[in-house]
Amino acid sequence: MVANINEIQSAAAALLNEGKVKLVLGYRVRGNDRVPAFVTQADQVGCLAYDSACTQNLAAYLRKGEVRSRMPLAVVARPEVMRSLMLLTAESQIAEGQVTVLAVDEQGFHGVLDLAGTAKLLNEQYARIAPDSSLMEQLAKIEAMTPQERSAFWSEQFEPCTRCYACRAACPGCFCERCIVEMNTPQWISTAAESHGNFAWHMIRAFHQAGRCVECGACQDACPQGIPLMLLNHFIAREVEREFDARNGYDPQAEPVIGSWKQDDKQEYIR
Amino acid sequence: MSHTQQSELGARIAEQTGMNVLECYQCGKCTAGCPMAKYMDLTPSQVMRLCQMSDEGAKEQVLRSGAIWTCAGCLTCTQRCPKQLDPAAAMDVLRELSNREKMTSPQRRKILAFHKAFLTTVRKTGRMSEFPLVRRYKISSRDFFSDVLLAPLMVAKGKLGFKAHKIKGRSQIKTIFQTCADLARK
Amino acid sequence: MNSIGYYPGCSLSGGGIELDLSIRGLAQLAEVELREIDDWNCCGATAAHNLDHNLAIALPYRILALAEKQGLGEVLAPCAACFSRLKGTNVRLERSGDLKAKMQTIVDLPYSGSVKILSITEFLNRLMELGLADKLPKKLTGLKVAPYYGCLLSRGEDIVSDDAESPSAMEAALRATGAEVVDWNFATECCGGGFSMSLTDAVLDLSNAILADAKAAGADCIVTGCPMCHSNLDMRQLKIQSSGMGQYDMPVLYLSEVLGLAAGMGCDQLGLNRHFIPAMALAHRFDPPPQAAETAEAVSDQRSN
Amino acid sequence: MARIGVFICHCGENIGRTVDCAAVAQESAKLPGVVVSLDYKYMCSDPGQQMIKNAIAEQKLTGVVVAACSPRMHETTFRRAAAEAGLNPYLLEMANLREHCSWVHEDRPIATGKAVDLVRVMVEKVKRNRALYPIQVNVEPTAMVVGGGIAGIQAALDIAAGGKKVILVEKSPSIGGHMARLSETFPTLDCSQCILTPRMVEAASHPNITLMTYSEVEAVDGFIGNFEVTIRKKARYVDPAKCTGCGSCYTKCPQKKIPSEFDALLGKRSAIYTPFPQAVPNKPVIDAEHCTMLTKGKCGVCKKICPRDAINYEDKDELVKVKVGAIVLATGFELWDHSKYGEYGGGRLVDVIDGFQFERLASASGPTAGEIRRPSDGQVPHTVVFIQCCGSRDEKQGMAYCSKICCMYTAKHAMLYRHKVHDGRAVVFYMDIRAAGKGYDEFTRRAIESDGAEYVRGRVSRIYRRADGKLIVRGADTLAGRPVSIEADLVVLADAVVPRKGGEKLAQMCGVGYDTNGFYSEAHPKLRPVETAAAGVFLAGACQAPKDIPDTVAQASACAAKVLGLFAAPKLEREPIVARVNQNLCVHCRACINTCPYGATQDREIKDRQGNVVKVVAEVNEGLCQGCGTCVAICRSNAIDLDGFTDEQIFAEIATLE
Amino acid sequence: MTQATTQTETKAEGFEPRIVAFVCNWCTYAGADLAGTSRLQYAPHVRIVKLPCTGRIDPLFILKAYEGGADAVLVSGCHPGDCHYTSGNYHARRRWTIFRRLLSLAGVEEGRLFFSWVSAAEGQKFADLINDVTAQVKAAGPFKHNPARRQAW
Repeated sequence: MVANINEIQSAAAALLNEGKVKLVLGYRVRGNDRVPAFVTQADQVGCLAYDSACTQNLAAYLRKGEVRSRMPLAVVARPEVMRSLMLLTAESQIAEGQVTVLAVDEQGFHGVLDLAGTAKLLNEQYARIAPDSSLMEQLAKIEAMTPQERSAFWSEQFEPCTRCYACRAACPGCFCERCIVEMNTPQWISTAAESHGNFAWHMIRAFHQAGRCVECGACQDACPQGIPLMLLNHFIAREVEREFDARNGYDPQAEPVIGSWKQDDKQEYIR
Repeated sequence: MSHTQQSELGARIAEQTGMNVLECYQCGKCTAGCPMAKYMDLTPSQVMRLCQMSDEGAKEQVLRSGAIWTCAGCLTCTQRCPKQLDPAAAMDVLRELSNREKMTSPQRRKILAFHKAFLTTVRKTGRMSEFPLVRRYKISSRDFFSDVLLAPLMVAKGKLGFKAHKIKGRSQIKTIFQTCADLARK
Repeated sequence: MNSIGYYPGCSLSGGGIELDLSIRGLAQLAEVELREIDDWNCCGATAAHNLDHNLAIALPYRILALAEKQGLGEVLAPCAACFSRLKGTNVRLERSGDLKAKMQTIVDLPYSGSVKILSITEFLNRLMELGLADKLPKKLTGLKVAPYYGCLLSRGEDIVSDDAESPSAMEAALRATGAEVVDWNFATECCGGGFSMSLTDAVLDLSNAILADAKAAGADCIVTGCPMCHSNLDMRQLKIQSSGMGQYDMPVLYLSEVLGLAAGMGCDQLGLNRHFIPAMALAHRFDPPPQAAETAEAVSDQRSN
Repeated sequence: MARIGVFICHCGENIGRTVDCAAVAQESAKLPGVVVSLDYKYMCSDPGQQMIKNAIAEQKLTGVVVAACSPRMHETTFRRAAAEAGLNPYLLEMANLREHCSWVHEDRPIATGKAVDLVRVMVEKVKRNRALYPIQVNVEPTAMVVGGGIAGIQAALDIAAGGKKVILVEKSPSIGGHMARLSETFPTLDCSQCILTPRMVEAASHPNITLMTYSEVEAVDGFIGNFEVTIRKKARYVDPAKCTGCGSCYTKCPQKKIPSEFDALLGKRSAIYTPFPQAVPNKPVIDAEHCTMLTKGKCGVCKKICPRDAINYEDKDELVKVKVGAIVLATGFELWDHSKYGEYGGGRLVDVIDGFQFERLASASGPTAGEIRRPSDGQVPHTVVFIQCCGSRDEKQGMAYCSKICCMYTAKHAMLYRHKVHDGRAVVFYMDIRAAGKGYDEFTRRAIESDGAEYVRGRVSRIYRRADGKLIVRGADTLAGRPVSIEADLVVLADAVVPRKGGEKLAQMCGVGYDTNGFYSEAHPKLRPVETAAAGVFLAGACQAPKDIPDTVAQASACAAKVLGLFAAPKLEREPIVARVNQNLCVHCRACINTCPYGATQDREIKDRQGNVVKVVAEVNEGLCQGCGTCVAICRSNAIDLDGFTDEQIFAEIATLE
Repeated sequence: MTQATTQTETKAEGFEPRIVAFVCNWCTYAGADLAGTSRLQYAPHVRIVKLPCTGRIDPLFILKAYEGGADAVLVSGCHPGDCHYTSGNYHARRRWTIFRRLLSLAGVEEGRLFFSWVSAAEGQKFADLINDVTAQVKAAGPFKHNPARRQAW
């Protein structure tokens, strides 16, 4: 538990008391789990908790009608969640004034911020979040494989996928009204949990994260089958940064990476 | 480049430097800026022009010219060429060829003699030392009397090394010279 | 102690000896060790690339390979011609793997391309950063200098990082000495380079024009970084003057000599006594020689008597 | 149930030679949904078309595939035929058996097999085609012309003469453009102002023309026939309605040392000023940057002196919205900044000037009253060197193109100089003399033969100022094969013609493309030289490429003809290949809005009955949409689809290829 | 494949690849037309799907083609700066840059996905491109490790 949990609680209580927000979205402890807490009354803030086990990305709740109807609201947000909020702002899903941030990280509570303040904090304090080194190692290993080996590796990884879409549900970026996997005229992606449908689903899910994924890890945490989704996410984020010098979730006014262009974008592979 | 038909000289320049002499549009900026142009029998732009032509006469005229030897390699032409060509590098190619084909202009024999004296000194000792270089140059150019008064002064200033400094890896240097000579003959 | 690799090149043990002396002096002052490349050879200068394009790369290749073997990450090549040949070789090797393979067979030494070549100006600016700037007690106030870059310290886009038409690599260091940099037109004009012996008349013409412009701009001396330019402007100035082309008595100093003066190094240590056009008088404006001081004292003594 | 007809054309022997058309027809007949499959010698001929029409009527076809030549060739023909037979033309597709099959393959069985594939794909596509109807668009019969130089003036006058309204937008305080600054014009040496000012006055007084000077285009929305343009009218601080142009204010203004833009910085102007005496409108503006009243609150002389109380220091920029049906871009050019040329002094030598500066020196109304005097010391120069191709045709400076006008105006400059300074020496460095035009070559020859300009064929490598003040120009005479060095008193650089700075922004607003040099792109270099890729936006003058006055005027008049043609009909018809948003699926992430090159995807508020916004979604403006489909592919929700190329159609095509 | 093609396949020796090409209407389709009018001969294995612009190409189209068993996919449009719609190809290029890297990571081997700019004037380039792509795919053989391929059951 972070040292200054009381500060989070009192900040939340103040926001609710002053009527600045109608809802505080945070975490609470349930047994060994950390689950979302929806606090609407100042006297309930005592349940709010925060520690490193709070991995769920609460920004994902911002698309839910019952949550949206309680705006303005406050969210307990670690840096990745803040980045999600930046993305959601850039994609016009939330606007300044609707969401207040209770900023936290491993060190503790860092105050109450509006979205502009959050952007500033992110760029000043968390401009470089080092990717997990084990992810980079694994990627390097995969990239060193032959195409056949890579194909086999991924078919093994995707094979257990039951298409439960928990990954989608956990992701704040997956805010489509209806996911394309559910389209049937025409059917974009086979919904049967077998190899080609799974392959297409995971490719398109990863591709739809290009220029957007903040690497919070919620999708992978949510996956009951332990599919290493973060490998794909990190790979895409790395490529986007390499190719387009763009890093996701730092600029609330960012143009979409896929959806903008530069004349001198690289094209050495196009003949 | 595959579609361009190059003259023999143009092709040689392209091979060694990657430059396409046909891109030269004869603006003359190289000539305009060349500090040595007034000592040349062909201007730098004329040299470039002749390299574009595929007749034997053009090649002869270039390789027998004094101009290619008069180039000091100062790179002013290359620096300012609006077509971003490298005439200075072309000159290197042409000099090498002129020497190899024994076409060097008699008017510029002294320059060639100097270069040869220089390389001979390096080939034998690994380094250049003024006295052996000057001695070799004077003999081969038969230019005995110029600057004779300068030598004692240089000695006095400690600027004329009499003794050649011989490096340990002289055999390596000889091999390098030999291999390069073999490559050139091919 | 910092250390930098050192490739003196042939002319620094002969005609360009002042450059060697002053560089070593400054390096010592800035507490930078110069590690000379063992058994280095001539870079081929202008002669090699005139006659054999393979040789023109192979000779510098051996030097680079030796430096790499010796573990030298950066190597100073004070002579502008050596610098140009060595760095040019690096550039071309980097561009073409085929060339690298070819050179490896010719020279029979491996070279990965790790050695970085520093020019005289880059090196001296580095020394300034490493503390030399704080060790220049003498202010050369009133000294008007014409920085002369010539060809090989201004041109060659892959090699020189300065502005080719108005280079400025020497200016900061010169200003730090308190000298005044004059605005003149011939900072990048060619002096005739290696034609000193083989096309002397042209060299006299070209060098004369440079000297004339420096004089017209009010310079007290020309400052250069290249031994070839130095010998043309200094040694050949005698002939220029004796043949009546112009009368200049224009000392030609290496940048390292100017810095050495400001650092308070002695004329002999800098090699200023070795110039053809006397440079000592100029030096003595800022560093009166002992006997001159004595004479002055003697004079005043006499008066008092 | 689909009822598809397939019609295989032999195209004489063109298809028939390598494709067994009868076999293709037989195979096609077996395809599900195909009710008639015929082959014929020439499908595009009258009997061929009749065959299709009959089949449509008799077989009650719901879709047609014509397997013939490229759709670029005859799609319109066959679609018209289908329409005549009562079938929606967009229910007809073509399979390209000629260009993509019979002409590129020799092996008959292989070509036949491929032909069957091509037909199959199109049959599956056409089954999913929907009837589409041309889009009708209203046309607002007013044109906006951007740029008040000779191009804009001419276009505006011609459109106005055709009876349509024009709004002429000019960013500086007066119309007239560069032409008003010229001394005389080649090849006739007419006085530029003498021929231009009557046109300026006519433009100002024409009842169909609204002048908006000191104004800039801020935003362009809408589409052909229906543009909505936001124009920023910059604060003039002088009420034009009250001002009579008496000039008391600028004669009394104490700030008199401001370099005059009109005089290419060689002359001076006051802080309240008209750019030149014949300015239209002839009403001053205050330059807010230099007016001490506006910067420091001190002065107020002009307000005190103005007899009409026209001065208003509180004036603010004003945004005006106008509706126009067509836009003419006539933003012109400027000269390249030669300070990038280190070897020509890097902009530090004051006696190295550009062409406009020379024009002002030569102009009777210029800062020297038409006497050629050099900027540094006001002396008459005895040797003037003119250098052509300064920046032009110089790939190192990033401009490979010829600026087209420099050969002529340099000859004119040399001539004017020699006329004014009889004992002066004019030396012209040139690479080629490009004098293609009526009377042009004669003109340059005259400069050489009668007026004694010394033409030297070669570029200049370096210019420097010697201690005695002479400019040393080192050039080459490539015809004589020698370097030359000229001691000059004045050097005139014919700097490259480059597009106006910031022109890209205007182009992007209008959806107009531009080349790597920044010149606006015409729709087709030969056949559509005044149109652009954006329908309803036209180009006049040097914004498209360097041009002289006659070419500019001709292109401006051509623009007027295009605009008048567009305005001739009250409504426009457009191809109905446009994107559509499924508003139920759209989550308004705005990716499509960011992506659309035409600004056709826009925000749309969905309101409930009480008028409360319940949802914001994207919407496609079908007037603007050109049908590229980029938004469709960008949409993660697949909430957008493209008529004529729907996902369903394309998936069917791909699936057919399995 | 139809009977006609099946027959030719059995007749032809060895492997006849299936290649799906997504091309834009204004440049590459027109370039293919020019190859035709110029009577340039090229390999017959490529099947073109015409789109208004490369900007219309959803990455899923490429996946769909692989799902259907294509041995390779070719995507081609207008050169940068030449897009009929001014910037559709630039948008497309960004998508491809990432998507091809993703496919590569997932095991789609080099030589199964080709990108090209072919203008309306480049008939020869189109023919050369088709021949070259076909030759490469033929040399590589059937796309056995196609991770997207629909199973036959």
